[in-house]
Amino acid sequence: MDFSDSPEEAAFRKEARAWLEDNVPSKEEFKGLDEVGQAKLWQKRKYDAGWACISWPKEFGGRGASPIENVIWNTEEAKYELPGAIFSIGQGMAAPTMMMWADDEAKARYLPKLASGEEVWCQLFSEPAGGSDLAALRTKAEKDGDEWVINGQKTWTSGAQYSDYGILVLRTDPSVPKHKGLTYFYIDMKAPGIEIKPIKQISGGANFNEVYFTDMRVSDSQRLGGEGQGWQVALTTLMNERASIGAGGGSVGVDSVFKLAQRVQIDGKPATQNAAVRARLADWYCQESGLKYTSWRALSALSRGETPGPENSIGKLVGASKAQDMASFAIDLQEMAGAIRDPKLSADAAMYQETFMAIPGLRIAGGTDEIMANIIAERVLGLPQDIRVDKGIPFSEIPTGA
Amino acid sequence: MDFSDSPEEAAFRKEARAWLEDNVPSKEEFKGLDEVGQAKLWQKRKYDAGWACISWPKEFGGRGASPIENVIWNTEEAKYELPGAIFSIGQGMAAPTMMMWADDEAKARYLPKLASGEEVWCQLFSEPAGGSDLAALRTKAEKDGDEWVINGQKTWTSGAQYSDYGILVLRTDPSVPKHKGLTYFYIDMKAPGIEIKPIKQISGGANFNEVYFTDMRVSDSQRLGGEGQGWQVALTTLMNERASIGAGGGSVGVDSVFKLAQRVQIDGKPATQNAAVRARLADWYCQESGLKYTSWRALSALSRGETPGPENSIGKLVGASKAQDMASFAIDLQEMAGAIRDPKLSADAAMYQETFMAIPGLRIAGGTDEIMANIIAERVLGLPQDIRVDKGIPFSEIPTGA
Amino acid sequence: MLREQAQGFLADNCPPAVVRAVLEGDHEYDEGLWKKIIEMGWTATVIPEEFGGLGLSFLELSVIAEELGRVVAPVPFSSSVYLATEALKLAGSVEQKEKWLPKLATGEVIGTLAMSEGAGRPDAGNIKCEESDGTLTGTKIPVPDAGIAGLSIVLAKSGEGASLYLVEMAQGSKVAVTPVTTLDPTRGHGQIEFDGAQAQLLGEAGQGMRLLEKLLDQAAVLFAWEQVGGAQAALEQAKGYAMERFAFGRPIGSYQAIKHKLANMYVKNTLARSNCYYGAWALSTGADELPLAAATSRVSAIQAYYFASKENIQTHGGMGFTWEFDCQFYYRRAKLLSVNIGSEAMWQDRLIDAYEQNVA
Amino acid sequence: MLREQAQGFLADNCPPAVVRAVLEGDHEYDEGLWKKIIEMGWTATVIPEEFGGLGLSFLELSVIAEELGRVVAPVPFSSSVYLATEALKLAGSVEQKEKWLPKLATGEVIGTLAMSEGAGRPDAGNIKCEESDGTLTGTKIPVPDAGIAGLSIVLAKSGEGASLYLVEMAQGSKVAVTPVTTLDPTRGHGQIEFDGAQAQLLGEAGQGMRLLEKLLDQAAVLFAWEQVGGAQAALEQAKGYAMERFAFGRPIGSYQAIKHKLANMYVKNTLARSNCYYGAWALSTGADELPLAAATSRVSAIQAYYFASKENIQTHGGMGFTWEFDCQFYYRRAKLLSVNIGSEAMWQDRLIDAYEQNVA
Repeated sequence: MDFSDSPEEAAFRKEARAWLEDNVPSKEEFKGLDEVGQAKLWQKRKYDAGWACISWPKEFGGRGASPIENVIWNTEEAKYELPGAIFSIGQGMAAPTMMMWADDEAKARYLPKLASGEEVWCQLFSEPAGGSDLAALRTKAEKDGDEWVINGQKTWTSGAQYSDYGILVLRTDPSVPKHKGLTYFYIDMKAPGIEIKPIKQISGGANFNEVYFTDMRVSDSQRLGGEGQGWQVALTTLMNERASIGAGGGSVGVDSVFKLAQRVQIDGKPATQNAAVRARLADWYCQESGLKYTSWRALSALSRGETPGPENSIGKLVGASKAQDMASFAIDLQEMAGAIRDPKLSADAAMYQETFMAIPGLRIAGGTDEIMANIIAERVLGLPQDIRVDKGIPFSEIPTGA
Repeated sequence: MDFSDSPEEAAFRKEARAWLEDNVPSKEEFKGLDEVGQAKLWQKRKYDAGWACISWPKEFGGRGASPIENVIWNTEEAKYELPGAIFSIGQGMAAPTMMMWADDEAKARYLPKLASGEEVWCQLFSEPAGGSDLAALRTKAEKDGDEWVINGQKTWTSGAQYSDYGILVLRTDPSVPKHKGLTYFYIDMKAPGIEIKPIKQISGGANFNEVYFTDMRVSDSQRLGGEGQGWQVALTTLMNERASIGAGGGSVGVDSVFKLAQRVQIDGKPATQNAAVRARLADWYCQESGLKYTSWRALSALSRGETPGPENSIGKLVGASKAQDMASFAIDLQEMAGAIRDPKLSADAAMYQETFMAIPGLRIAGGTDEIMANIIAERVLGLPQDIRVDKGIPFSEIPTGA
Repeated sequence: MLREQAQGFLADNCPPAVVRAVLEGDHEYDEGLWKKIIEMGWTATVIPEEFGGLGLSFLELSVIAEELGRVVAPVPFSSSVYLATEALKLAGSVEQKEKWLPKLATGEVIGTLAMSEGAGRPDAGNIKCEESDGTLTGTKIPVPDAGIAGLSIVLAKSGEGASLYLVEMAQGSKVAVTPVTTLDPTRGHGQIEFDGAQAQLLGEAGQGMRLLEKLLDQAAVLFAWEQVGGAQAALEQAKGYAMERFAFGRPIGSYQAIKHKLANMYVKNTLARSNCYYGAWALSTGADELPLAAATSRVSAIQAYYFASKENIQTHGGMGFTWEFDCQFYYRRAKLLSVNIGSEAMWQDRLIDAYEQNVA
Repeated sequence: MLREQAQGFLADNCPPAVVRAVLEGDHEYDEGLWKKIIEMGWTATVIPEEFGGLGLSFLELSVIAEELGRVVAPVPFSSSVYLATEALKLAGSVEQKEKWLPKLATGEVIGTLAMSEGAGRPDAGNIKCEESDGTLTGTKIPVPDAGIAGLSIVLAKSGEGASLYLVEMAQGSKVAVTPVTTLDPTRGHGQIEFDGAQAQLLGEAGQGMRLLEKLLDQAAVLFAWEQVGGAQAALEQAKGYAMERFAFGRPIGSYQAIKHKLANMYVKNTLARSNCYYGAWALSTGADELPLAAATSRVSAIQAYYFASKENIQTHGGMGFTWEFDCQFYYRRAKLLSVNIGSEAMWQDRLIDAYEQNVA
């Protein structure tokens, strides 16, 4: 593995850098637009110049760039503060699923608009009774001629309120074992029969929604994969989810906490001189560095044509807990004042307090720590699956505790 | 809960202290005796004066002392370096089992000699294929008239080589489910048909043995409990085992490591001034203190007539890992010299290195960390048992991987 | 007896809805609950009878603290009882005690301790709040219950070094309070600006840090009991959910990952509780071991509550971080209590200081 | 290519029986294996061709280090190659290099570094070993491979401060070696007493600590690779046992307690390995980031190996701590390597030093 650019990579980086320098929107261009508007403006600009979703094939609006080029681009783009999170589910999860399972007509219709940001997608998998047991979903679709009729409730849907389309898995046959009675669809989120309610989190934010379906109708042509093949299709989406969620934890990391520790005193000296503080920071630095180079290694593997494995689960498993502990530690460094959550009064605009309140979600969304550890144990190490009491039992007969 | 002696307790403490002062054997008295000889000398002296197994009823050689008095006695006796570990299994595990399950004749015959130290007992439960799954034992006993014929192998038997008697569980019916085909006996360890081989540990010591049975005969009168009731009897023994093994870790604790840190320098100052060292020591102190007062609380409960619960598992679960980490930490404090295991060259006579090599055994013997956590989860918190694939299946049909 | 009484009282008067109302509303505490607590005599627990109190011991107060912690009570109990009242008992002159203790006992006045001046540990070398000629000038932030307190005990410096001062809050523009948002809105906090406020010396001049240390040692035990109570409640909530919630056809509490997580909570809680018993004994008997016992209680209680509160959310999965679930109460309170009288790191350091003293 | 070759070679020449023979015997290393390693040219890997070496890079040496670590090889490779050889390359005069490097390359001489003088971190302020007029007096303990080394690089003080010295070991009573028992008898250690031994300055006088730091930065990456190799082997052993061993009618590897334990091992090993890749890159390119990359590799590798080696034993249950099982190899070696060029705590401190330098 080489940690410096090859001549071709350096040339690509230069090109990307130059384009960004000339094209990143100014504050004035963004003025008056909400988060969605800002994101769409920037995405369209990238699309028009061939810098959107650069690893996608050109026919779908991409650039056919290599994985390494993709990382170089992402690194360079990340040097600016730019909107774009609203596209991550559509481009990161829905698009790969469509590429693998949709027919050519659907691909031609939807993928370019996903790349250009003109259409935003969301994902509707989780349900109240599901949790880690995703396949235990109950929202049902019943066939009625060339259409399906959907009834039930999804939850934890990010961006449902501003999305144009959504991907979802539904129970089409409760009489067969859990994983076998599911079918996968994409739907128009603006169609009748859908009601969206925001879920307020303990951080005070509401990034997720509950989505209720009442006799909502969807054409059979919007089915991805065969009837009863929904779980298989969903796995395509999920493998991409874990790669795209990543470590999280925002800006709380060794860089920020180290700088905070320089400003805070212990025994009359900067906290960075305190051996206990140093030891903690050193351990976290090892984790950050290890995660960074692990993702580079996964990338090298990718560029050698290997498929990235569930090794990516490491990022989420380690990163979320680390961010929680670091936020807690940064709060402690401030002593009593660490409790203050007012951005005007608290260090770094209350970033540590905000992270502390938001992070419990990151240890859960997209698979809990416990599920991640299971994935590593089973799929990487090849250890046996947990004993399954629901195996082979018709879905309708599985114990639920309810 | 009160942490000071009541007047009665103070009087008892004074009496115990005075007796110890007058009767603890001098080095010269011990001279020329091996560990077993020394232990027997001291035990007999206590017994003759009414200070052996003081919480036992007087009829069995005890003193009928209260739990609090027992702790006071143990605390006072522990102030001297005295032998006695060879009796802990007999007095701590075999005796309570005999008290509950043996007939009066057997109690009268065996308990006083257990108290006086004239007879040493061992426990033979574990088997090579068993491990945490104790009830999976295979050593069999077949009935032949008024006798049973034993064939098979036990392992991890402490003190088999110097024991007079042993308690053991045997499979008397492999055609019924695992826990139901067991029967409990006590045997004469000097009888024919027994072969004892020491097991060398990674520490270099050999505290355990393998014990082989070849057509060994035992009278049916030495059965404790009914045929097939062996598991129930074994539970009596095991509940007492967990209480008697305790935390372990010998002398490696905050006291010793703090003193070591005073003698070792970091950046030209005693390591006790290093904030990272202080933080680690503080955490361990909290654990030590917490364990100490938890056992006092269990004791208070005992003195109020309540049965001590599996809360004692905490001691072993926390204590063994803590001792391992502290030994490792103390080695690190010495830097390169920490690797030296020569008692003449290494700090505190290589106590940290010896503990480091011995401690992996303590995290396993008497129930692994994982089993202790299960016990707490199931018996204290009431969480469901692990899914059991061997439940209700005849023992001979349970998968073994072999 | 007292415990059952306290539990019954709080079950009736401080159900989760009361906590939630303060969390979601504009009030800094639940006034109704506070009034009833006063009626129960809890604020008077350890005030001597001669000053209008009940003259009970810290053992009784520990029981109350644990129960208040268990229900995450939104009241200024710790500020008024563990800190302001004790500061007066510790260092007040007879006049000062006669004037204030009866009012604190009856709850006529809420007291608090104004110590922090922003990020970091306050000490004689870095505090800026200054007394001169009986008046005080400077800013304290954050101060728990600043907006509802009638009396504050203030750490400030003067010619003789750091000292404690008694300051009546009702002094017009000389004592200005601004509310401050914290991680735990169920407990009010504020910033106090003293601008030439009348201040009376409490205890000997220049002895502020010594008094504060003594005061915090005492308070550490009582805070630790609140933390242990909260940690226990978080464990119970997690356990309840783990038994009810099914995944893959069986309760999630039957998976070892969850079982061992809850077993770990239980272990940490039990060790912390045992340390707290010892702390309460040392506190109630005035034993020399108090500094060590207090730091031990405090460090282990901080660790236990942080662990229990975050892993309770984790056990709940997605539900755990929704606003409508109560898991957040423990998570917020755990963090607030962990910094409110000095962080884990500060108390680890104090623990070893005390240990060194005991060894020497 | 190199990796497959190394694995094949070590599978043939360093099976567990070879390690066990040294553990249980009187030898300080396996001489047969060592000779074959020399024949493979491994000792010559990073020695320039002009001095009889192969002139390969640290990337190749990293691969060899990992594979030697994986099989817990009982040979003086680290002392002679990472330390003595590199010290000469770093600070030796042309004459010194010409004299010693070819001998180290061909294995004619085993080299070592004599740094420690007993408990604690050696530094300019506390070392007692002293040079004066070209002779050295003092005691070094423990010194890896002291009993088999022909050459030692010694940290000692003189009028100009701490310096490094080259000392030939064959000097009769002037250089006396006594064997020292350590936690890991598969690697020989000794005490060296220098009594007026001939010593030659290596590098500039008074620059001993600076040189040593540079040398240890380099060695840290290679030690870390050995540790990662060992940690990986421990994980594989644990996994193999967890699949084979049944409890309660199913493999113990199907219990979450064991699954998650092994997943944690995998996570720690993977992060350490990734850091080591970066460390190897920094080492091979002479990048400015070497101090930071080295400390990061070292700290994470120490933690990964300690965890993997102790939890491998734990996974094995009773078998794990018997002498006849090989789990002990990793446990012993993990601890030895964790202190041999400075402890986790020392490297955490160096990591933050380096981080501060990079930030500044």
